[in-house]
Amino acid sequence: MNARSADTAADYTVDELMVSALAAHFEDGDQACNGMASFIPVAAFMLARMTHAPELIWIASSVGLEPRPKRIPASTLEAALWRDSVMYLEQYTDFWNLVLNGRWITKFCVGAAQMDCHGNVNNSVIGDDYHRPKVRLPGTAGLADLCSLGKNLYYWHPDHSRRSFVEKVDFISGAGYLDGGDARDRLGLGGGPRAVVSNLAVMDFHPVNKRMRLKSLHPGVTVEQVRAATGFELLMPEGEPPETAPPTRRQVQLIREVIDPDGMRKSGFRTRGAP
Amino acid sequence: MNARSADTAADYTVDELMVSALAAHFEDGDQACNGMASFIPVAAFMLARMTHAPELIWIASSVGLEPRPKRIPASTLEAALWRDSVMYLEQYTDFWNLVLNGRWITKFCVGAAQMDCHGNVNNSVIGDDYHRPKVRLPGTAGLADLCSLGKNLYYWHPDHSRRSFVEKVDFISGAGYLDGGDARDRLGLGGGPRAVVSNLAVMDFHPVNKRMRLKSLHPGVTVEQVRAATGFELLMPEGEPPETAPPTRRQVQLIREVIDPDGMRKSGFRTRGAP
Amino acid sequence: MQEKSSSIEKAVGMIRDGDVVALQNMATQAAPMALVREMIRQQKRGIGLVVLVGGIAVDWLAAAGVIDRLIGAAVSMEQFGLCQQYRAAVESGRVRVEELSESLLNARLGAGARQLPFLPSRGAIGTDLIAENPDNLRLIDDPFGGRPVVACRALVPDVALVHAHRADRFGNVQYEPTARWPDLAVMPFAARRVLVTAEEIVDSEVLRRHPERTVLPGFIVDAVVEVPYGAHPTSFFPAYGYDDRFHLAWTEISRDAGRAAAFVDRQLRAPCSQAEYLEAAGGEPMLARIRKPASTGG
Amino acid sequence: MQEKSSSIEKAVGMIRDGDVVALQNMATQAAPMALVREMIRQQKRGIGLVVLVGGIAVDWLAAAGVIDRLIGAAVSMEQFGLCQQYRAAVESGRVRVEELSESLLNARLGAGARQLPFLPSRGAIGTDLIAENPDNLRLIDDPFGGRPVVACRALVPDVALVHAHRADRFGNVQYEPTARWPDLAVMPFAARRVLVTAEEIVDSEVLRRHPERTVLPGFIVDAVVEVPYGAHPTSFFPAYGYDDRFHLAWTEISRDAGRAAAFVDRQLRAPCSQAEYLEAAGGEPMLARIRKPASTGG
Repeated sequence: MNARSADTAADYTVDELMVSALAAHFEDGDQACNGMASFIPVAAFMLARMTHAPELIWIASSVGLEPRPKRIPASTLEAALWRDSVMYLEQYTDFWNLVLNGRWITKFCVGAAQMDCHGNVNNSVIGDDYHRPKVRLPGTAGLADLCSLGKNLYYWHPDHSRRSFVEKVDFISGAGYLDGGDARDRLGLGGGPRAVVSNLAVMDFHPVNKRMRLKSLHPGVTVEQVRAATGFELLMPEGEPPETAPPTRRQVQLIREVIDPDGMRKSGFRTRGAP
Repeated sequence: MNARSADTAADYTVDELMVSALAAHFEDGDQACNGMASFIPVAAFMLARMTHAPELIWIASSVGLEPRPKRIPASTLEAALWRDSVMYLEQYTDFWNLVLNGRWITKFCVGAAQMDCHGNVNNSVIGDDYHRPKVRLPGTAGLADLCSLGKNLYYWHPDHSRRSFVEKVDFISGAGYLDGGDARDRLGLGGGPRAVVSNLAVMDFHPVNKRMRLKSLHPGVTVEQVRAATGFELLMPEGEPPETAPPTRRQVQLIREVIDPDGMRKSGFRTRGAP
Repeated sequence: MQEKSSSIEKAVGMIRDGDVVALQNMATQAAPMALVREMIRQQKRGIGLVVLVGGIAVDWLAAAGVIDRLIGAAVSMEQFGLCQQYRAAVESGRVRVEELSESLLNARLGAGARQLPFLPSRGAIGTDLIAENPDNLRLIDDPFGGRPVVACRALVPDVALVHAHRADRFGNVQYEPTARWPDLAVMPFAARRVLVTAEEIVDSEVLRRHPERTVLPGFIVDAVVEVPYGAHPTSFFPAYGYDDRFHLAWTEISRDAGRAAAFVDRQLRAPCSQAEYLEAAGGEPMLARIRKPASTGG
Repeated sequence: MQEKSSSIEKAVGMIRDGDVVALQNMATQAAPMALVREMIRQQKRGIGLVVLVGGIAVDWLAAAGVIDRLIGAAVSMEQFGLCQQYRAAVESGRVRVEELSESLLNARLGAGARQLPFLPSRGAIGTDLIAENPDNLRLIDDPFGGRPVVACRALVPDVALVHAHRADRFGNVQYEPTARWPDLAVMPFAARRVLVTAEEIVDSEVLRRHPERTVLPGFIVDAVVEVPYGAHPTSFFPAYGYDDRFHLAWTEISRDAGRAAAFVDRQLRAPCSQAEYLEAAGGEPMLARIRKPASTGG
């Protein structure tokens, strides 16, 4: 299948491709919220709301309902992002009532330093000794909660490499499919990781064994490149891997001129060129 | 002991006597709050704040901190009572954080339809069949909580009679000393009923067996009258029962002219005459 | 944002016979009475009512035969006394009561809101409330060796009824600075459906001026209806106080089942609109009386 | 009401070496930095820090050797990256971390606030956080036969540190309408002592104009100190945004232990007052920059 069409953008960057690929997962009636350092998710939500999902509900920084930010500011956890909100959600009681309840905010777009073949994630420590780690990462924050509360998780990663995509994470700070198969169901956990959008490809998980599987290749990327950048054996789809749908002219124009003219979305990416 | 003195009020009514007797239990630094239909407790708090306990903290209707009501309104659960507050306490989280924590609001002045010889109280049902009661009372509201959360309880009762002071309550909707002795301690419950101020006398509880005990007789009331109005054998103090200290001229003046000029405190009393 | 504005008939039409309905109400305050009257007009039956401290609404629902069970901490009209029709219904066995203390009810609803199987409390230990209610209350040990707690089983009402000061047509609901009782904070988050009446429906721009006063996000609200004086005869600070004369009249009438039934037909069922109801309840002179600052704490 | 106004020295003097100190902070937002600096000036030692999402405050406390353990959900300066001095302290074993997810930390503090032995959550089930922390987290069965929950043991900090927009001298504390993170709601209610800095100390009459904005009653507060820009270099909406240049300078300096130590001495220990500190941090030009609407979401 070839996703290119008449209105495919002539030029776009990998961050813009990832934004459009993530936006496609959010629909009218969904509720979305973002945490800190989440330029790509915020751009995806804003893009979805301006295109196919005008009824996508957004709680900026998990604080401001239906905000009207002028553009993406230097932080995604700041007042400039929740400007003109209809509601400030009190966090301790109201916001956590919604997050702990499986009925609300059912999709999250999140990042993780390390992810393994079953979608378990690690933002805690690199190394074997938890109390003398090689690298102390920021910590799980709310991710450990989201991963166990029946939410659908859409991961983004700007730097697909063997350091970040590993056979087994050093520490599970967010539950994926654990050891795979029905391990997650046996703990009574609904939801789970649904897709992973990296700078090279889009991945999902095998319905039965729950191992990560290539879903589509970004334009110009080869299976070999992805395999080489992945620290475990990535499952392949039936037949020829399709190409990730590139952003349209209108999407790229909205991202560059309206949503993120300051290019905040590019932070965290090594390469800024087109794939 | 005779509590009369030079500034004892020449004329006062039993409600005014009860207000001054209850006020004496609340001191600087205590936090007090009131619920509905609590004219006597509210009058006692206001009197204490105007006389011996200016630093008694009051949360009107459990809502308004340090309010400035003009006078006692027709309801003690109304905006007129929490007028000019420094803070409105949000109830679900903030107020209940304070109530559930044994460090705060350690004294409550409350009423109950039925009370037994060990200070257990009943606001739920009269009769043996809980689901086909003779009388359905309002219900425990927050009383069942206060009685088990280490609070000190000061009960007031405008109609001391065998119907209201019974050997055993039909239903325990607030824990007193249960079967007496160390029954309460065995459940790990601190606090408990400290005093009972009725229209005839002031009672406390025996330190060891925890049975209700006469502490002082209101002026003009005899031991026989109290015994006759009590449905169980009331313990007697050592020697001659003292007389309840009557209100002072100043107290009566404050109650009548400043605190409760509309006489709301008299509702619920059968007799309005002096004792 | 999705359109949530509705009519009172359509909104209450979402309530099915037998539903568990959580009602905002603190004695003589803040009850969504227009929704209560519409439940009576639509002759709902077998309703289980959840209420923190119920007032005249409970008495009317009992008199009209709408409810057959109640889960709550108290039922009282404060200075207007006990609810006589509710009393008669309970004493005759027509209404079954699950009595909970406030902390236990808050815990049951809080667990429902958070989809937790239970929340603990230390309240009510030693009372008969716990022995009387083994299905929903259990004394359990602390896994860390501390004091035991009362595990309060999650309660998920089918519907929550709320009255508020203003809302937009998308169901975003705002409450003015005044007392905020626990039911407002937890019932709408615990219930499967949320029906709201508001003193006024306004443009979202009005809500954006005070986002900190918005208490419910539109996406958890199923229907919103504009009903001025929608809490009458209960108070709704700072807009108006309770209607003392109406309460007094009812306390008199409610002592007699026949007169109570006639009142329900004449005053609650017959009026076809809020305007007709208010007119029958005393009209503008009555409204002017309950708006007086003396009634609203101003 | 009792007098609670104090000096920053006296207030922080209430903190003893070894105390567990709960710190208000959300990444680059709302940290009581003047209290943090005073802890460094007074050379507190062996402090256990409780923080939801800690930022530059954690890095400074680690660089100054004040903390030897941390209980929290994350430590990050968001776009300014990881806290390097904190990282080095953890990786060398000088600071021990009890990592909790946000819902588990909220539950531990919530249980502390309510004197409950534990509160349950369904968050973090399946992660290594639970196996790693048997003293404070246990998977327990639902007594009603539902799904198991994580029992989160009560956490009672010795001290909670809060920064607010205004307070009166009796310790009644007000917060302007803006984001209200969970730490503000629960830490002061859970802790044994509460120390507050406020942008301004005002007459109680000012608080009475907006009683709904008062978030802490004076009787739970032990000390209140007026400290303008008391959250610098973190943001304090709507008053001011975070100081990006100051954060950037620190991210550069903090890569080197020696330069970090010199910075702590020069910028944090040496200044004898908030005015001196602000002057050394850029003075009025810097303050004008962080007050800009662009920085505060205006």
